[in-house]
Amino acid sequence: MTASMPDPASRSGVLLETREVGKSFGSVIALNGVSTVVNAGEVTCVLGDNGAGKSTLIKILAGAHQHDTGEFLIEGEPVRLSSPREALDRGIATVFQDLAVVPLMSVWRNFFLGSEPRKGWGPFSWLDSAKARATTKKALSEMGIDLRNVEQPVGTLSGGERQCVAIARAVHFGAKVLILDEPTAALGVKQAGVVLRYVAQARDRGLGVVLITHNPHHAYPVGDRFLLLKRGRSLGCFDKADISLEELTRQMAGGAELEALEHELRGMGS
Amino acid sequence: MTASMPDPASRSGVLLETREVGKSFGSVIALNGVSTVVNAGEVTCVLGDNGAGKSTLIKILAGAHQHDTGEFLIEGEPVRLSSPREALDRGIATVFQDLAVVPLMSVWRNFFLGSEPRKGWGPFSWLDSAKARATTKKALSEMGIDLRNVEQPVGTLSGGERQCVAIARAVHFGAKVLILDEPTAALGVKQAGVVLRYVAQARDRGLGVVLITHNPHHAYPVGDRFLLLKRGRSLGCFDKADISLEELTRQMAGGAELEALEHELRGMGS
Amino acid sequence: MALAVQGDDERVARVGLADRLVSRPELGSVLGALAVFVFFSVLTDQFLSPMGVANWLDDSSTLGIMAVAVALLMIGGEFDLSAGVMTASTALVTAILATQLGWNTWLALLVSLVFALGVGALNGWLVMRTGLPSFIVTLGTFLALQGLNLGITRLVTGSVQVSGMREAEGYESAGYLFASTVDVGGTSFPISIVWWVLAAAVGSWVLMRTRFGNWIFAVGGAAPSARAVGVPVVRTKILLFMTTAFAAWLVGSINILRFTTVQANQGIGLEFQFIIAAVIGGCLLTGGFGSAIGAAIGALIFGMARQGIVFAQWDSDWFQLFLGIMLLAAVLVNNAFRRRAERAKR
Amino acid sequence: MALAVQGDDERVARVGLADRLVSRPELGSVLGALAVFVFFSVLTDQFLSPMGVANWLDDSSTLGIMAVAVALLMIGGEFDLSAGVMTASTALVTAILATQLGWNTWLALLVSLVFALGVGALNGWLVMRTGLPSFIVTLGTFLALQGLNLGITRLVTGSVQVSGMREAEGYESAGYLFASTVDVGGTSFPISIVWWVLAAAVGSWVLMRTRFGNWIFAVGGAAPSARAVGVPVVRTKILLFMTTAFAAWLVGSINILRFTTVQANQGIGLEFQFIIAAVIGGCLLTGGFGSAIGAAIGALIFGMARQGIVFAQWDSDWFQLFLGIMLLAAVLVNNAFRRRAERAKR
Amino acid sequence: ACSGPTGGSGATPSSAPGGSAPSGGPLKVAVVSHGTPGDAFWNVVKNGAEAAGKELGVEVQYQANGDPAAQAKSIDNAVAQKVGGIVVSMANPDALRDSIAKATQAGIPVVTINSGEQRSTEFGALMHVGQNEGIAGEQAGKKLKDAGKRKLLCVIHEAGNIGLTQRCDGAERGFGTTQKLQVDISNPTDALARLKGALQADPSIDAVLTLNPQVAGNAVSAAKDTGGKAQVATFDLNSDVVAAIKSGDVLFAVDQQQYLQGYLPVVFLKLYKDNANTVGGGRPVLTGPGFVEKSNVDAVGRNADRGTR
Ligand SMILES: Nc1ncnc2c1ncn2[C@@H]1O[C@H](COP(=O)(O)OP(=O)(O)OP(=O)(O)O)[C@@H](O)[C@H]1O
Ligand SMILES: Nc1ncnc2c1ncn2[C@@H]1O[C@H](COP(=O)(O)OP(=O)(O)OP(=O)(O)O)[C@@H](O)[C@H]1O
Ligand SMILES: [Mg+2]
Ligand SMILES: [Mg+2]
Repeated sequence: MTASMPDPASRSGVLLETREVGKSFGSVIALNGVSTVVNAGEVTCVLGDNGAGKSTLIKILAGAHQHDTGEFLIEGEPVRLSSPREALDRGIATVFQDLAVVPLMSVWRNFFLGSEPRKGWGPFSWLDSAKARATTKKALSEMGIDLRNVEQPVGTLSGGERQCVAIARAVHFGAKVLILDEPTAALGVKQAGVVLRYVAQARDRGLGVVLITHNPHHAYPVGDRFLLLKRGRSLGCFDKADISLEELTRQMAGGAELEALEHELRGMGS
Repeated sequence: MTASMPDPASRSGVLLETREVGKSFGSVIALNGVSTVVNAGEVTCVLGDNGAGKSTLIKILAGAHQHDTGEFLIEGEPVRLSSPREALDRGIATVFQDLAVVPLMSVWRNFFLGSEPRKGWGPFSWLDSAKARATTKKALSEMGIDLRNVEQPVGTLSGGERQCVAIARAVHFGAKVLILDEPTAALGVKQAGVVLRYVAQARDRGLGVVLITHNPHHAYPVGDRFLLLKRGRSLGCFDKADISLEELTRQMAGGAELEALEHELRGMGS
Repeated sequence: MALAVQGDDERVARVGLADRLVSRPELGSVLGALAVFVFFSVLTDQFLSPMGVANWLDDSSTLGIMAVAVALLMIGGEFDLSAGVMTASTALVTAILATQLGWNTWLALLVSLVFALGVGALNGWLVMRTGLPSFIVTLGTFLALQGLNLGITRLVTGSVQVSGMREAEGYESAGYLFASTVDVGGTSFPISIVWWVLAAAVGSWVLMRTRFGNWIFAVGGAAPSARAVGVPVVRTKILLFMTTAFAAWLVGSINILRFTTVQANQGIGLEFQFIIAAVIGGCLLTGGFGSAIGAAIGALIFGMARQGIVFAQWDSDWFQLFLGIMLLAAVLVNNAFRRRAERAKR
Repeated sequence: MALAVQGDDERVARVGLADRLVSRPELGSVLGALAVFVFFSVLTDQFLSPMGVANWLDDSSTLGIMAVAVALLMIGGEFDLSAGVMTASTALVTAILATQLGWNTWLALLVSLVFALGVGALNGWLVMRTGLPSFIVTLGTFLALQGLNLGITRLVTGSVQVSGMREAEGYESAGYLFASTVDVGGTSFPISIVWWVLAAAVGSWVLMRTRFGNWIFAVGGAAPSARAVGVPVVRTKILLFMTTAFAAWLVGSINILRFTTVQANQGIGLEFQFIIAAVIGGCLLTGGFGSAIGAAIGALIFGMARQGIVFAQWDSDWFQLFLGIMLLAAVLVNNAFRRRAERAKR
Repeated sequence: ACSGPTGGSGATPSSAPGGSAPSGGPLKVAVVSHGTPGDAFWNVVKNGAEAAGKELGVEVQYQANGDPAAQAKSIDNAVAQKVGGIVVSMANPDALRDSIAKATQAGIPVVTINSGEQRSTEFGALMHVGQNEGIAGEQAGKKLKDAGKRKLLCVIHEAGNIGLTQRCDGAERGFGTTQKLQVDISNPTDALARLKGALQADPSIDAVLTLNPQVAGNAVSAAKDTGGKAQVATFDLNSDVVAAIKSGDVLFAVDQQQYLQGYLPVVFLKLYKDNANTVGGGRPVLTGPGFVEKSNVDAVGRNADRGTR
């Protein structure tokens, strides 16, 4: 991980922007009129209940889904990504919630899947497996994961190690934007700390980061902007200055409504 | 849902008890030395990170897994449940996290799956489908779910509705103990409220309830006892009196460690 | 109590209505059967004559018995490639016992039934025990049975067929049950048609009206979930394999008593026809969805088409081509129906 | 940076070590091949003679070429039941064009290749487009091709075989490539053995050393994940179907040029042999795991066993039984190996 | 045309043969054989029947299925169609008994071909054309024995096929010790390899009898590759076998003249319908076996490619 800084000009630029983006699956409206921006050198956190549409939103950003309504702009240019490949080619790397690893394949093959380094000419090119292995080992050990063997199938790794492989891959290929869908869910507190530190580091290198999490305690320390989703709609997009950790926690847990319920339950309780 | 109260004698009895229970899958130790009790008329909440072993614990209680070490007692008698069937026969009904519904089957068939009401004699008995349909419709409408058609495949229901089917089934068949694994995860705040009210109601009828959740705001109002798990080990089992909501929240998010991290991140931040 | 949470989920948009009609699994096969029936009725004179009807019903019947059993198995999430050869194996066992060892036909039939159930149980046990796909396990038993059929027949009789059932003791009474004909208006219909209708009826009844039927859907649709709510998954699946074996025994018995002779290479390749009939009848290859009636109708389509082609005097060279195209068309149509149904219901 | 989080997960207990050895997919087949080889070498004299070796290598070769392609497809998560008949279809196209229309052999081969690739692409397109299991789609093309083979052959030649390739223009040069023999120490080995070794080598190289190989594992192991990281899943799978068709064309060309005649019903049933060889070679029926070398060795086991039985002068009636038992044993052993390997690595 | 019930043959208990055929239209004849679709031998039968049909204005419909149950159903189908005549090969006569009875009861004349001549009259068939596979095999065996051969290998190319088994059993009767080998017709490479293997394993084999012309080609290569001691004889012809007979690689080809087994019954049925003629007087009309050898191969060989020999 070379610490080369991108030129300051792009640091403050708007990398991604969605304007009233919406998406339906058949008759299910998963996302409706959501607007947000991802700036270079900033972390945008997306928070919300299960099924709020967080994954759907970032799948649109990552090219895995196409939006039905609204606009999606990359560096000011309206686009419609047709495949994850295209997003990757534009420098947007994603860690999907379901990780997008192939359990039976070895670690290094998973690491480079879809972006394999090659040697040779044209149709007779082959995998530069030595380089791929070395790069994988290096990228993982920089995350503090020291695998005995990068030939090991990913399916034999623990959930946390697997998560780290996916994150290390995204960091490695993420040229401009890094999207992480609940990266800390499968991790213990220590590993979660490492991931958050990574996020901060990527931000400092000038990347735009989108971080999805259920845990306001994870989101608040690193986030610059908080997009709250609920049942496919935006509850608002707050700057860090405008919202406190307590307010964020309450919002996410559906605080106000719960308080009313709590009273009721106490009333009927034993 | 007849409101017949069980006789008071059993109300305060210990229904389930685990003593230093442990369980491994191959070389993964999923659970290690966990002790807790489930009393009649009380709610025991199990809290913990992803992968903490919550589901593993309740699968042991539900007969889906067998414990490797320690003891598991039902009403004081040490047992080893060999199948979910056996647990059901002993009055322990469970809503599994993955719901245990068959998507392609109709609602009423799912509702009674494994405990089908029958008419006729011996091998020539058949499903009492009229009764099954009526019961299903009634049980669901009592939960506030009014399906047009109980012939609808479960796979066509929304996540919340599906959750309600599973819960209604467990409530219907749970004679003594009701176990719920993250029942509110897929639900909006309103439906979550209904489920929590259900939990309270079951408790008031004298059932022992085990409730698993990630959300301390859901757990605290209804819980009488809180078992905290972390990476397969018990962090302790607290009575409601011994722990506050704030403390519970902090414990679950790995509070102390996070605070340290937060400072660090602020230090290196932009 | 009952706080009205109600299904008014604001995230669910319009729901189609007319689409509700297309959700029955057998719909495609019923339409297909009608189409084939009308087509050949119009095209040829003899197709609708009593003897013509008897002819294609006869052809459909044994196929239909097997298709119903295979459909149950398929709904239960498994496969049986050995079902075709099993029809020959059971007939061979019966015939060898009755003609070579001189056993009473009934006794021979009984032993053959025990043999069939044993093979079925073995198939099921291997699949459940090893967790291997049933395709590969039953491919193994398919080959093994094929070898046994040939090897044992040649060993015992020195030829590749066993005949002479007619002379066996008890042939008359057993034949009455399995191989007689019923006269309706001067045309004789083989009794296998009755067995076929019976199989479809019992299959449907078991599937739709009994606890075991509920379990079949459950183990095929989501075996771990079924286990979690107390369904005996292993027992259910093994019983399904045994049901298929039982049907193969029934068909084998019908064949041996009707034709009084059996060849060692009979039945090979029929397993695909069973699977095709079940799939045309709306069964999902991946399990958890389908109908016994649909499979019986799938067999009817098969029988009508096969005999209709002869009535229409088409060149039999092209039969397989026609079959392949019919299969592809049927699954595509069924698939389109199911997708529409699913889309409508989301 | 690098805070040492390290793999010291306190939840992971002891990890087996010797078990690491058993994780290669082809291990089972290598051991099996050794066993069969030693067994027949000891049992019969001719098995190890130069001519004997040429004999079983010859038998393994065409099967092996197909097994490698089918293994790639199977690793990619799909199935091709039409692969067997395709070997006949391609030979028939070549033969009809060359003998009936008098085309140059090379041109006929080219058109036949285009035909094969077209059928392969159609298979793949149908599977990907409809989302149906490839079992049912390729069963349809299997039947359709079988019908076409017979129908067209009879239509064009009036007989069920096409012969006379030897007289076709360009036969000599094409035969040199596909059907010549190579003399090694006085024994002539057919060139198809070279093609087989080549197929295994290229298959292995593609699988292990190229980007496309990486994609094959990925689409078979977890297609949605593969798509998510930018692998062109549809293209990869269609290419795999076309690879199988290409191999079928190669085998068809070898056969037609070597035997100069082809029967319309050739190739039927061979698809199972390909699948069996691939499975013996360690391929997972459910995709994502396996090896090309393993499949080639699976074919070798097949060929050695088949010829060994002839050398040992066993009664060939029992061959199928032997095959079925061998298949069951092989998958059980492979399965046990894999389970141990997995347990060890958890 | 006369359609009087003259009952020239005592074998048929039939009423009016012509009368049961659909009035007006041309005679319809159904041919039901036990060959698998795509079988080389039966293809020639089919061609014979179709040629006769074309020449005589008879509608010929050919069905083939190796499964006797399916064969029985094909006969039933023909009866339901009220065809004017049925031609059937009885490799497994018992299985067809009831269906043939149904046909004769309906007044449809039945001609049996190829196999099952012993049961032909018993079942009420009009006549039998051709001859038992067993006899053909026996004569081939005798001929090889006369050629001074010691040990014979008989090659079955379809496992469990009844006709092929009968031929090999016949050859054993005619020749003496005969070894049987099973090969897979759908895989020529395997067939060749197994033939080689068998010849290598038992060098005392000096004669090979194949039952299919393509397998004959394989046997010739196998014999050459293993030292050329064994000589090949075969059933049926194709152009390769014709060439091999000319060059002496194949000793002879058994020629059952199965073209006639397709052609003649159609002619006979036409004659029977139009003129109430019967042929053979209750005894089979033999179509062979002839032998195609070096001496007559030129005359016969030309026709093999047309699918008529
Ligand atoms: N491919 C799909 N087809 C149909 N519905 C879908 C699909 N993907 C998502 N949905 C629906 O869209 C809604 C939003 O899903 P999404 O995965 O975006 O939620 P989420 O916020 O990521 O939830 P979680 O916190 O559980 O990951 C849900 O109701 C889900 O059922
Ligand atoms: N069948 C199994 N085989 C192997 N490992 C398993 C199995 N089931 C669970 N585990 C492992 O045991 C550990 C505990 O899993 P468990 O499902 O109990 O966690 P949980 O607390 O329910 O997590 P979550 O909040 O995500 O539901 C995990 O590391 C998991 O990978
Ligand atoms: Mg999500
Ligand atoms: Mg859990």
